[in-house]
Formats: sequence, C-alpha cells, structure tokens
Amino acid sequence: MSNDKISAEVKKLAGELLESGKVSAVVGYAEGTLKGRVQTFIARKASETEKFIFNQNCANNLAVYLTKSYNIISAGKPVAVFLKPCDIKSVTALIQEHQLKREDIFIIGLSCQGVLNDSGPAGKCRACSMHNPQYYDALIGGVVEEKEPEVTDPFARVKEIESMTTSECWEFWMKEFDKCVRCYACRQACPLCYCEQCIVDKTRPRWIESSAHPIGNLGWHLIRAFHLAGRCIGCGECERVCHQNIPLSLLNMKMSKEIFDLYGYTAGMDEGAKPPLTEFKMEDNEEFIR
Amino acid sequence: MARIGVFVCHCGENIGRTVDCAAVAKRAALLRDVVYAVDYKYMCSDPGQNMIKDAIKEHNLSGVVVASCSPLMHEKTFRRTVTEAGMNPFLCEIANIREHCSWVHEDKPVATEKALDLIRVMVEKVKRDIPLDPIRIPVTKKALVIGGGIAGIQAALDIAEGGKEVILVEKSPSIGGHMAQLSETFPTLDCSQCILTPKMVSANTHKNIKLYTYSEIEKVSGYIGNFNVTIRKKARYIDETLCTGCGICQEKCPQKKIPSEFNEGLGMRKAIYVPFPQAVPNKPVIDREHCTKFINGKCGLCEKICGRKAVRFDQTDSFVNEEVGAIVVATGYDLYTIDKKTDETLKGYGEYGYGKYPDVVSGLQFERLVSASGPTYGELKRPSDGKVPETIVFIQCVGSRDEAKGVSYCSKICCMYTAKHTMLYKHKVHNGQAFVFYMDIRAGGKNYDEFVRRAIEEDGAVYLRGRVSKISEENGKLIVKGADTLSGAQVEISADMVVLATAISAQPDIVPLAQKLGVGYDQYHFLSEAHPKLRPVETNSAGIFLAGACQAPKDIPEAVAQASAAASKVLGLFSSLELEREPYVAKVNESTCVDCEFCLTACPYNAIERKEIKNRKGEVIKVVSHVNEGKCQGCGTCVSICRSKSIDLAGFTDEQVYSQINALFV
Amino acid sequence: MQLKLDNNVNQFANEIEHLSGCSISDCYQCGKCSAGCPVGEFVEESPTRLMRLIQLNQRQAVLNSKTPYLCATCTTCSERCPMKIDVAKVMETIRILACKEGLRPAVKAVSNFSGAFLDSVKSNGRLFEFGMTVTFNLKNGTPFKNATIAPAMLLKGKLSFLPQSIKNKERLKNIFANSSYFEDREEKKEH
Amino acid sequence: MAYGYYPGCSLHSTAKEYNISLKAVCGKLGIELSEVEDWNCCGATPAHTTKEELGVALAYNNLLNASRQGLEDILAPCAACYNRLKNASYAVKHSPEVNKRMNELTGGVMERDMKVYNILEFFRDIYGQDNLKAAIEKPLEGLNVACYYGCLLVRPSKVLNFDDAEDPVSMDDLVRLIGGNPVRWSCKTECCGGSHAIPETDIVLELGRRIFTSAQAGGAEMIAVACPLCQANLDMRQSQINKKFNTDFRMPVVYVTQLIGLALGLSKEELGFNSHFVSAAELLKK
Amino acid sequence: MDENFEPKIAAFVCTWCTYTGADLAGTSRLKYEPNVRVLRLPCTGRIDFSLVIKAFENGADGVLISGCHPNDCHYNAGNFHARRRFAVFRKLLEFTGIDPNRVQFSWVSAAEGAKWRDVVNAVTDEIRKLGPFTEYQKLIGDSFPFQHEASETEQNSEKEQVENVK
Repeated sequence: MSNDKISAEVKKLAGELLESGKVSAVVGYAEGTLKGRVQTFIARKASETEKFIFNQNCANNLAVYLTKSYNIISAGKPVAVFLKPCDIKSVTALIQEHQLKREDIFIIGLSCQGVLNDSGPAGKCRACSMHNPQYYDALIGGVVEEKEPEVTDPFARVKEIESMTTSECWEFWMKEFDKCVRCYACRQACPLCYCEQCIVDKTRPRWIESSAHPIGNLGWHLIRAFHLAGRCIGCGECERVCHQNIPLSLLNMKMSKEIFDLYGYTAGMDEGAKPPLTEFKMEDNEEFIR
Repeated sequence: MARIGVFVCHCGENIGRTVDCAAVAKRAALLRDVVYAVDYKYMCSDPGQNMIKDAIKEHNLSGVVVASCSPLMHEKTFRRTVTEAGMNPFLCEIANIREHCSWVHEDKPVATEKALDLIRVMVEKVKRDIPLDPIRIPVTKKALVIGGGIAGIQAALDIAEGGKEVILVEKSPSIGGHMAQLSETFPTLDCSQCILTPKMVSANTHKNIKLYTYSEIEKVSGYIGNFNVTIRKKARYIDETLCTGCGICQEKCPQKKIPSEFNEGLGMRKAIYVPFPQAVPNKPVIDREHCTKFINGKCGLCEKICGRKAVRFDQTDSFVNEEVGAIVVATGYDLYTIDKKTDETLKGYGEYGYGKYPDVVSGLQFERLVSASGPTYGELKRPSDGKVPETIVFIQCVGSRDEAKGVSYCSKICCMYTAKHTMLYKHKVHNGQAFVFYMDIRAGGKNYDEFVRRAIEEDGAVYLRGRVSKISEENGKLIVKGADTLSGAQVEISADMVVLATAISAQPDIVPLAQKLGVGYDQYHFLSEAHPKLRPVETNSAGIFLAGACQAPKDIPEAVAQASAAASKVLGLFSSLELEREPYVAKVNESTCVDCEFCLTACPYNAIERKEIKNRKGEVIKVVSHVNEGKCQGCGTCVSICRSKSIDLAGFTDEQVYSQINALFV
Repeated sequence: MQLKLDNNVNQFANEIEHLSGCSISDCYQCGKCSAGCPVGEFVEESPTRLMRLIQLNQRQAVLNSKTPYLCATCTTCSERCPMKIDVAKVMETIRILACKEGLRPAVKAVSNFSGAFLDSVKSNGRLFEFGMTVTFNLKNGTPFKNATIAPAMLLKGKLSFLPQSIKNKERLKNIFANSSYFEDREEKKEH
Repeated sequence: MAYGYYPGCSLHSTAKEYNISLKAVCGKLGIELSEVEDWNCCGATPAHTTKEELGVALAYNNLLNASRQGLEDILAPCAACYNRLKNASYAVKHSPEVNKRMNELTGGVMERDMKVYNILEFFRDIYGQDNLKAAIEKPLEGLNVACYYGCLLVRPSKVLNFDDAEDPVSMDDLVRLIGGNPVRWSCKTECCGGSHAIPETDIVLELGRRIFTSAQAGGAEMIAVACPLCQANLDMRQSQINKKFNTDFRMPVVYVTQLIGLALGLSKEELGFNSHFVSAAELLKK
Repeated sequence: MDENFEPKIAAFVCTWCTYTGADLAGTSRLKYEPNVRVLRLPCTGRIDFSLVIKAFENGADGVLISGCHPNDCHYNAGNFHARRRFAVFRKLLEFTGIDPNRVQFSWVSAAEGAKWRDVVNAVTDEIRKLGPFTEYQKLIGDSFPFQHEASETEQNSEKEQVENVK
C-alpha cells in the first residue's frame, strides 16, 4: 500500500473517531517543518485530522504522550493513538506499570515495514520480527507478511562490546559519555521515563551530579540504563533523539539480554507479568556470591 | 546548625589497648558541627552516662555519637541515657569501634585511624537524624508453644497458670517428648514418667491450653503481638471426637512388625497405635506407610471393630489458623546418627559397629531396656539373645567433641546419664561389672559430682580415661579395645554389651521451621538466642522465645528453668496493652510517587497498599503507594526498588546513607 | 619425673606443626590413637604420650623415643583421630627429623632396614630383596637373621640371585640426591 | 584399550604367584595390560619415613613415565604400591608446592591426572562385576574365606577412598561373586606389621597370631589377600607363629586373583598355587 | 603499581546477619585487614545499586555487599531481591568497563565470624591486586565541586570548646 493511500486511511479513521465522539483526541503524526521530518500532532476536532500522515519517516514512539505528565487522557473518554507494533510494547509496559488503563486508549495499530533514520533503515527495524501489531482497536495497512529479519542476532552490537577487554570497554564508553551535554532528550523521548521527578533532579540528597561533568555523565548513564533494566522494550527512541549520537540503546539492549539470560524475561510482552527486578526465585543464580 | 557531641569509650582496655582513644576524641572534636568530644574509661557506667547527660544540657547538643561497642550491645542503653537528658532517643548513634575495630586489628595507628573514620561517618549520620517516636501496636494475648516435650509442657502450663491462653503444638501423636522415654532421672533416680505424666495430663486438661498433637507449623506471618500461624493437623485417620481410646483397634491390628519409635526400635508396634500407654491424648493414629488398608486396600479390621465408628480412612490433613501474640519454641533435640547407613554429614562410627552388632546400643536405647515400660519390662536383657549382660561397657563422647566424625561441642548431659546408667545397671545386675570410657567427667551442678562419685564408690563402676578405638565381635563377646591414658596402657575388655553415649544434635527438620519463624541458628542448627549471656531466652525476632534443648544441649532442670523463663517473658509481654516498636518504617513521598507499584510487588510483608488521593469534590486525582506502619518491618527493599526515590526509610534515609558514604574516605 | 617448663613451651610443637602440617595443639589426649595402635603393647611411650611430650616441649625425649620407629605406619590412629590429626604423619616427622639431625636412631634395626632397602633401590631402581637382606643383616650385625626362611623362599622361586635394573638411572640419581627431608610448608594447618 | 600395569618389585619376586595369577586371569578375561615402561620401586615405607619428598618422588616418577606412555588408568595390584602411587597423585593434585618440587626432582610435568586402581577397585569399577560373573565357570562352592584387607588398601581413607575404611566390603563382594563364602570376622583391616617383617620379627609374630585367631573364630578356612606384604608375612611366618605361641594354625593365605582364577576354570598350576608355604591343595580338593 | 597500595573498601551490610557476624569476629578476637569500612543497613534489600556508584565517586577502590544466606533473611526476602539486583548490575558495570570484581557480594551469617574475616581478607586481597581505581578517580579530577562536608572541616576554627578528659 502506498504512503498516500495509508495517509488517507489515517485521516479518514481519525476524522470518524472524533466526529462520532468516540474519542476525545487523536495522537498521530504530521508533516514536520523540515522535509523528511515528521512531528507529533494532537487533533481534538475532526476538522484537524487532515494533517495526519503515516510514512517511513514516522519513527517516533507516540506512546510517550500517553504518560501522565502529558495530561492528554482525561476521565470519561478514551484517546486514540497511532502505534507501530514496537510502540505497542511500550503501551503494554505502561499498563503493566499502572501508568495507563487499556480502556482509556483507542489503539490505531499500524502494520509497519520499518522506519528510516538519517542513514537508511533504522537499526532496530533491521532486526525486527514483529511487523504486525500485537493488539489494537483498529488496524491500518492490513496484515503484512512476517519475514525473516535482515539481521538475525539483535544483540550483535552488544556482543561486539562484550568481546572487548575491560579497559577497551571503559575507553569506548568514556569517549561516548564525554560527548553528553545532559540535555535529557533521551529521558524525554522514553515512554518509560515517566517519573514526575527524575532521580537526577532530586537534591536531598543529590544522587547524581547534574552538570555535564564526566563523573555525573557516567553516573547518569549507569542509573538510566539500570532503571530501565527489565523494562525497556527497545524502541530505541533514546538513541534516535540523542543529537550527540551516543549509542544509548546498546546499554538498554545489554540489560535486556542479561535479564533474558538470567530470568527468561522479555519486557513489553505481558501486561500481567511481574517486573523481573521486583520478584525473585529461590534458585536464582548466585555464582558471583562468596 | 547541628551541635554534635562525641563520646569515646575505652571499654577498659578492650578499646584502649589498640585505639588511642584520647587522640580520637581530640581529633573528633575538630570535625564540623562537633562541639564537644570526650573520652572515658567506661561510657556505659553511671559516671560515663552522666557525662553524656551533662554534656547534652551544658552544650545544648542536637545529637550524640557514642564510639564504643557494637550497637547491638549498648545502643539501647545510650538511647535511654539521652532520653533522660531530654533528647529524642533516635538522635543518638553508635560508632562500633570495639567489635569492628579494636578487637580485630592489632596495629594501633591503623586502628586509631579507622576508629576516627567510623566516628566521622556516624557524625554525618547523626546530623541528619530526625526525632522519631516509637510505634505502638496492640497485643494478642494468646501464646503459641511449639513442641510438647518437658520444656514445651512447662512453658505452656506456666503461661496458662498466668491466666493467658496457650496453643500447644506437638508433631508426634503424643506429648511427652524424650523425657517420656527415660527410665530414671539424675541425680535423684526418680522415675521419669512418674514426674512427667501428671504434667502431661494437666497440659491436656487445663482450660487455657488448646492441644494440637500430630500437628506441625505450616506458616507463620506477622510480628510481635500479632502473629498469624497456620497449623497443619496431619491426618490421624481417626475421628478424635468419637474415639474413646479403648485400644481394641490396636489390639486387633494384624500388622505388628513395625519398629516402635518410642522404644527406639527395640520393640514393635502396630500400624494403628498409641505410641505408649500413658500417651496424651490417648488416641491412636494410623501409620499410613505400614497399614495394609492403605497398601493394598485389604484389611480394614480396625474400622470394623471400632464400636464408636471412629476410624476414618478418608481423612486428610487439615489446617487451622491461630492468632497469637508470642511464640515459644521448644522443639527439643535429636540424637547424633551413629548408624552409618544414614546422614552423610554426620559420618557414623564404623569402628564401633553400631547397626552391625545388635548389642551395641545407644544411650536412649539403654533407657528403654531398663525402663519398666520398655520392651523387656525393666529387665535388662541384651537385644541379640536376651542374655543378662555380665560385663557392660559405656563409651562417652560418641559424636561429641569429635571434629572428624561428629560435632565439636560437648553434649553436656552424657557424663551424668552415663553415671546414672552404671547405677541402674548395678541395681539390676548385682554381680555385673560396668566400665566407662570417658575423656573428662563434666559434672557441674547441684549434687552432680556427688552422683558420679557414688557410681564409682558405691556401685563399683570402673572409669577409664580414654577413647575406644574399636569394637569387634568374637565368640559371642564384644571385644572393646580402648586406652587408659592415666596408666598409659591399652585396655581390652571382653563385654556382653556396649552402650554408646551419643551426642545430642539439633532436630533434623528444625531449619525450615526456623526460617518460617525468622529465628537464627548456629552451624549445628541450634537456635540462636538474642544474647548469649544477657538475653538467653529471647531470639532476635521480637516476640519469639526459646525453651529447652532446641537452643543447646540441656538436661531436664535446665530445660524446665528456661521454659519457665520463657513463660515469664511471654506473661511480661502480655501484661501491657500495647507494645512499642522501633519506628524504622518506610514512608512515601506522595508528591513524587507515580504509582508504578514496584514497591507493592517487592515488599516481603505486603505492607504497601494503594492509596487514592482525592480532591475536594471526591474525585481521584492521583494514586500513590502507602505504607501500613503496622505491617512494615523496615527492611528497606522498597527504597532500593523505587526509581524516583519517592519512598524512604526512617532511621536509614537516603540522605543519611549518602552523607555517610561521602564521609567514608577523606 | 619432672618437666621443667618455661615460656618456650610451645617451641617444639610449633616446629613439628610446621614440619608435618599437623596441628599438635588440637590433641586433647583422648587416647584413641593408642587404643587402636597395633604396636601399642610393644612401645614405652604410646602415641598419646608422645603427642603430650611434644606439647610440653620435650624435644630430646621425643626424638630419642622408639615409638616412631616401631610405628607400623598402618595409619589407624590418623583414620580414627577425633581431631583429624594425622598422628602417623607426626611419627614419620619425628623419625625424619631425628635422621636429619644425625641422631643415633632409637631402634637401629628399623633404620638399618630402611637404609638397606633404599640403598638397593638407589643402585638398581628396583628392590633386590636377596641383596637387601644380606646388606641388612651385615649392617645389623645379625648375619643369620631370617636364615631359615631364605632357603625356603629360594626353593619356591621367590627370591632371585640377580638384581633387576632400570634404564633411566640418571633421573633416579637426581631424585635421591635432591629430595629434601621435608616438604616446604607454609604456616598452614591441615583441616 | 590397554590398562597401565604397575607390578612393583614384589610381584617380580616374593609375590610372583600374584603376578602369575593376575596375568592368567586377565588373559582369560581378555583384559589387556600394558606394563609401565622402566618402572622403578615405589619407595614403600622406607622412603617416606626417611625423607618426605623421596616418598612422593619415587612414586611420582612412575606416574610420570606412565603419563608419557599415554596411559591413563593404572592397575597397581600390590597394596603398598597402590597406596604410594595414589598418595603421590593426591599430593601433587592438592599442593601446587609439592607439584612444583616433583617436577623439579623428576624433570618432568605430568600430562594428565593419572588414575590408580587396586585390584578390588579394578574388578568392581573398571572391569565390572557383571562381566566377571558372566565368565565364571567353576564357582568356589561355599569355601569359607576370611577377606583380609590390611592397612594399605583402605587407609588413609581421605586419599584412597574406594571402600569403607572401617568395614570394607569390596573383597567380600568379589569372593561372594565367585561362589565363596566370605566370613564375618573382626580383623579385616588390622595391621599385620608387614613393614616390620624383617627388622622387628617379634612384633610381627604377635600381630599375625591375632589375625589367625580371629579368622579361625570366624570360621574361615583360608585367608584371601590383595597385598604381597600381608601374604608373605602371614604365609611364611605361620610356622614361626605356631612355634612361638604353641598354636596349630594351618591356614592358607592366597591372593584374591588366585581364587578368581579358580572360578574362571584355570588350573592351580597356572595360578601359582605351588608357591605357598601353607599349601591350599588339601583344602581345594573338595 | 604502587607496592604499598592499600585499597579503600566500602562495605554495605545487613544488621541481622553480616553485621552480627562481624561482631562475632570481634568477640572471637579474629584479626583481619583494616581496609574495609562498614555501613550498617537493615537489610541487603535496602542496598540500592546507586550506593555503589556513590562509593566509587567518593574514592572507593572496591565495594563489598554482604547479607544473610538464602532463606535466612530476617525480612524473609530482602536478600533475594538484592541478589537479582546485583546479578544484573555487575553485568552493567562489566559492560561499561568497570571490573565487576570491584563489587563483591557475600553471604555471611550471624554465626560466621570466621567467614567474615575470610571474606574481608579475600576481598581486600583481590582489590589490592586490582590496584587503585584510578580510572574512576581520574573522572572526579580536582575541579569537581563535591561537598565534602566531612573532610574540609577537620580544621574548624569556629569551635566553641574542645575538651578532653583524662
């Protein structure tokens, strides 16, 4: 299906939803100010739905707008939101973590052939094996054929780092973290960074140095990665929005890999599951303990 | 601005020997916000405590650090001291410069530096202490006693006599414990059952005691004053309300070749049985493993013969819940396993041939052989051929004080009961000769040493100081090869019977119970008291007390004394309407909590609940976590789980811990 | 008998502990080693007594005791010691120490036998029993000991007149020349 | 696969019938043995009671030779050799210092962990009792045998650890398997004084007397052994014991391999029964 | 590496098992390395991973976390939570180039005074071998504005009164 055709469907469905009063707002994509860029657009009236589009540039994960701080959802009426298959995992995680109620949203699922970044298909898409939404209230683009991912091992990049020596790892990351200016775009873009007050903003005590000092940069990225351990669903927004091009999703993927290896858990798949770091098993690994 | 006082204790020489306390105090005085620092020989003494009280007033202190022994030792003492000077007790902290410093290091300059570090860290903490009030909780005035041996019975009777209700739980079919198996008791040689049976009966009939026999503790939750206990009543396959204990079922049961537990395998019992004639309650149980009805569905004779129709083959385990305010653990002991077939960890003595030679028996078996209620009705006949043993050898310390094959501790009661055995033997076999191999005779106690001397002087027991190396069998005799280290000679005795004074060990299934109760235990699985000298009946879990040999090997008078002590602790606890508990509980910062509910999932006590915050119109504007202070035990697991740091633990706040870390290395 | 004790009372025990790797202070004199000792009735000082003498710093008495020589190295004592002390190893240590210090062996026959045995192995690599017995008897001054047995053994074909020899004698030479009396032990106890 | 074979000095002299019978049994069962090349004396008791390192080094040198020969499992039928070899293997495995010293003394590093087996262990764990049972042609028909293990087969149990040190049963099982009747007796693991056989004859005679007394009380007709020292001591000294204590023991002391050989249908000649001082011929006529 | 390097080690321990076990080591007069500074917390469950980061930021060369053996936790399950937390956290440290051996974990019960000694000695030895954590300490640099409240005040001139009683 062509982009135009899909965009037309998107507009039509959004218009109908608002027209019928079924939803209070529709969160979707619109053309950006620069060519090839898109922006988030929230329509509250049927008349505004003409702006909606969907194409391979629509990389951003709109689930982030469903978190409480955006205050889009109000009691009584659901909000409709356009979500790609991987974005739906964020919704699952948000429901699991009590940030969202399923009945408060109307999911417009988009079957997806992958999105683009500046240099072509996004990394996550090349390893993606989920092209159809797991669940939805309405589906756009029909069911597409699942195909073998181009990159078969999603953790190939992680393994590359793992194969380096300790001091090589340290050098690699210090070079990356050194670029960080602490703009917190990674935090803003992450659907699961929904805390009302982030730990980095706490001052009694000050947990992490908040200026772009090397010690604070290391602390921040360690804490960010660990706070997402067992929770990150791998949308990769943190890395995509980082204008310093720090490979942040590597850290998240490393955590996902370890959590899976140790506890057999994958985030964003089951809204009823207990998060892996809030529970335990008697027989958990303890080889590292004296 | 904080005004901190630092008080450095020498603990006599204990700290002063390796830590330069005067220098430490001098340097502590230079720490920021420390306005007063002093060292003294004994801070916990009256003058020492007065020194603290005076300084609080004189220097208007806002916090106190006492650098002394472990907080587990004297934190309470010093907190009481500051309270007397009008300070909130939780503004006093202990820097442990004894157990963690002076006692474990030898180099004085190094230890002195470390002591100062430890003080600095606590100064940082105390600056961030906030006044706290103890939490008050209600008390359920009913006690649970686990174990129906002499200690459990005594504790239950004492509490019941004090007017409070008691639940007494015993895992075997009858109460009585090991004491019921004994023939006579030292040092008076009065009959064990004669003094025990009346107590068993009172325990059964007392209006304040509810007895659950053949029952075990399934689950324990809650905390001091408010325990919730689930008791598993194992299926007896008998309706106890109908059974009159007439005994006809036991008489008729055709399965009669089952080794009797009560007679230590020396006699037989039926598949439906009352363990011994004086059992309380006098109601049988069916041993499912050996009952023909359960094995192949045939038989069922007992069911047919029972006039009251009390046999219930379809009975299953049932569960009862009891709310109690205090628990006394009186689970007793077991004997070290000498039979090499069992337990790998306590590798048996192959050289003594127990299990191979029938006439090598354990001390408890000997008790049964000389007991009037035993398999031989009190006539001493050896198991192999029923012959009266004319030469008998007793070997002490079998398993005890033996790091190679047993346990390294002294089992304490064997010296006395072996002496008793030699007397009982001599009184039954007048022409017989008893030999005792011993290493030391430990007979400390009222009339104890006199008792041992009597065995030697009046009853002619020959004591040989040495261990036995091997027992072998030749022509129907047991050849005992030992040593007499006093003469330096080898000794060989051709005996008819050998009695091994086997070590006392902890109950084999005590660990799971201890874990359910949250009570500590040592490497041998004996339960741990809160303090070896000053709190010998309490455990580290508030509201749970110990009585008898579950804590360490004990004889009857000691077990009874501890049982009464535990009972008085329980009655003391029940004498107040409310309890005070340390206010170390978690608290939620509702303004930043985002209700991810990770803390709810992780809390080991289910102490965290959801709380809806409503506006004036009654609309829910926010959901947050809320800590139930009654349930929260203060572990702090929620604090670590919370990403936005919206939950904190009083007494160990993030701010305190962070400032402590900041002060660790300077 | 009187023992004179001073602050060096632990000196010999420490020495033996170091050389043998066995903890002497663990011994609480229960006598189990002596009780089961097959040569117990033939020795003056029982193993238990010898352990005590070590604890009490009686170096000369211990090194001159016959017990370590008469020890049959059956290791029953070590097997049954409740404190896991390798008593047989202590006996062995005393013997080696006496030999190292060039003391006159307390039981000449036993040490002559060992000497004859090792001489035989040293020169051939394997034991030449006939030759060894002759050497032993000469050393021992008992030329006709076991004389009744030897002819019978020859008759049964159990003794040979000719030694067997190994090829790699160089290595053997090195082993004999450079073996130390004791292993180099760190201050550790066997537990 | 061939198993390494370390005969030791005795099996070439005083215990030649042990060697003969073992080889005959193996030949019959199709067990291939490959002798450790250029083996030297294990050092026995004199080495380790003279110099601690010598005791380990002499034994270690054999393990080293065997490892270079590509062997892994070594059968050491002589209990003394078995004890010393196993002890050396234990020592180098548990102490890096000893290992280093042994490498220095012998100029070689052992390529692998050598496994040393005694004869009882070999038939129980390596060849297998079922296999042996299947090969039996002439069961021993209730011959009352006192299985005598002595010291060196079972102690120290920490190092050897193949059977219970206080009440071993592996030889009893083996004897039962070949139709014999192992008697219950008390001296299974008592010491015969083997290492004192030559220098301290008096001790040895007394220890021997105790063993024969106990075996007789247990109803044994013969004593089975797996140690050349025990065999030589008890067999050769029996007449001296009788003379000294005025007793009349006539108890053959045979190697367990000789009994196995009989059960496999081999002749007494093939098994070296003619070299005993106290003949078993009378007894085996039955 | 500096031959005389003495590592600084922060230990976070639970009150009920390890702290009490360490007390027992003291009562038993066992001797051990003086490099470890113990912070007492109620339970290993309370030990946030960021405390480890904080310790490194404050110059620690190594961190020891110690609590009750499985099933022995005074709070039933705090140690199980901690076990998962640190199993994952040390993987993150390793990934970012921090030797996971700098963060050690042990179970030491109230009865294990000797084990506490052994753990302290072994951990000290291990961290000593790893050497000073210069990489981390270089990040701190000289310019970093830490509020070392405790350190800068050893020479406090505004003391009202300094007393020593002999």
